[in-house]
Amino acid sequence: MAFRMTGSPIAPAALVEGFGDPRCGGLAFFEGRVRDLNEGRAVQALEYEAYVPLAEKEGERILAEARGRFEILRAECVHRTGRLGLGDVAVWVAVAAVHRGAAFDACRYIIDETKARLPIWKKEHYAGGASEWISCAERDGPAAGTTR
Amino acid sequence: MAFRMTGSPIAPAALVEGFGDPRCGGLAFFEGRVRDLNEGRAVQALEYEAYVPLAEKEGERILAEARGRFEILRAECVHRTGRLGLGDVAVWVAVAAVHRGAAFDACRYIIDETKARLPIWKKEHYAGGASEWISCAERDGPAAGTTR
Amino acid sequence: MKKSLHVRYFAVLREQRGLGEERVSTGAATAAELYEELRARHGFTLRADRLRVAVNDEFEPWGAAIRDGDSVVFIPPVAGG
Amino acid sequence: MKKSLHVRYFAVLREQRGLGEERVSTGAATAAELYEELRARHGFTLRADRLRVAVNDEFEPWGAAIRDGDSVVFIPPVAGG
Repeated sequence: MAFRMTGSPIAPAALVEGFGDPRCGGLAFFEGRVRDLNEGRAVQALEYEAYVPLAEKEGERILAEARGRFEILRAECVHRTGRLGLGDVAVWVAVAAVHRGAAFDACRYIIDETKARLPIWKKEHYAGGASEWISCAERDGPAAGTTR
Repeated sequence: MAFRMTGSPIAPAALVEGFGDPRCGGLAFFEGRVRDLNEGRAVQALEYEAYVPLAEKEGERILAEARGRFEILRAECVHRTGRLGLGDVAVWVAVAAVHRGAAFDACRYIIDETKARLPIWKKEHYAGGASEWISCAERDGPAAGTTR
Repeated sequence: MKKSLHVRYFAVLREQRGLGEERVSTGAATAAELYEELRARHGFTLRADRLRVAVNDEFEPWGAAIRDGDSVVFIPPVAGG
Repeated sequence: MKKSLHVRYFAVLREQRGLGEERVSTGAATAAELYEELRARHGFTLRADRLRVAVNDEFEPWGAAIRDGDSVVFIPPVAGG
């Protein structure tokens, strides 16, 4: 499967090594990593919880859409579940195309749709022990899932 | 230096391994590889000839422009010279940013400008022994550098 | 005629329910009715219009009929970032 | 008063000249004049408007004055793809 969820660390170097196609001239990659600050708060770790069967179906649909919309040869995406530390890779996307424009466009499409549509939830753990579910809910009104 | 020309093989896996920043959440990478066909002709190998001192200056200028135009934390680019075979990496670009939009935009800016502005020339070697300098000249009129 | 459903909870809903899945016996005809029933029972803070629903691992409209043996998941807003 | 210049050739120009660099003694005042002189001498097929020029490893306009000891490079169109 070109899309997969994994509970093990994502190692982009190894994935890059195995990705390609003799017909391709342009490859675009994206890595989403856990960063040290989010909206001004010091993040220490992060937890991804996923509804795996639906996330994998929806992930495959997104890759199929990308192959339909852009002139690309291959597309892959891997998304983490579980607890991640600073700098850990949360999501990795790779696209191979004959020409670079399509590779960039498809790579961005895949990561944008993945973030918007996949049933995957992120809980941030802050310095001091607080934690919070990051979601649209937090931006719109009372923090539905806040636990401090 | 963040931009460099090299006569040795580019190994993206090792480069990806060493690239990042604790503040970054989004990393975009681009690889340009030698592909098997160009404008319908079977390519067997490719030669990059560069005016290295000026290519390196201009490359650093492009990276500085990208850092000025986009909200990014780091940018690197490596470009090959010499003879390359099918699938070999000709150019590698990496950008780290807090948010992915800036990482994609800067990565694309860097590769587009690199291809348009750097004094680097490409000679394709085809099945059957013919070879040709690939340049605007070929597209506009008589093939200035064709040798068959 | 009560149906027996398999309900899974994720993220905020899992924490508010205090468990990840359960068997639910219900008379609800649609996914929407089921959520309102469970929301009243467990005090979920999210309103249905903030959620999506999946039945048997596929997204479905809230008005989708639910049948005996179905697996139902209510999907809180995702991070999106 | 002749100047002595260091001229390097790349790609098509290198192949048409048959060498990668040479010392050139010239009365040309500008980069443009120098190129026309060399083009006539060596039969370069590219017209100046297809090229750019660098003097001492910096891009310069074709009207740039050239001085004794300068290093000059004529830059054929790049692949761009």
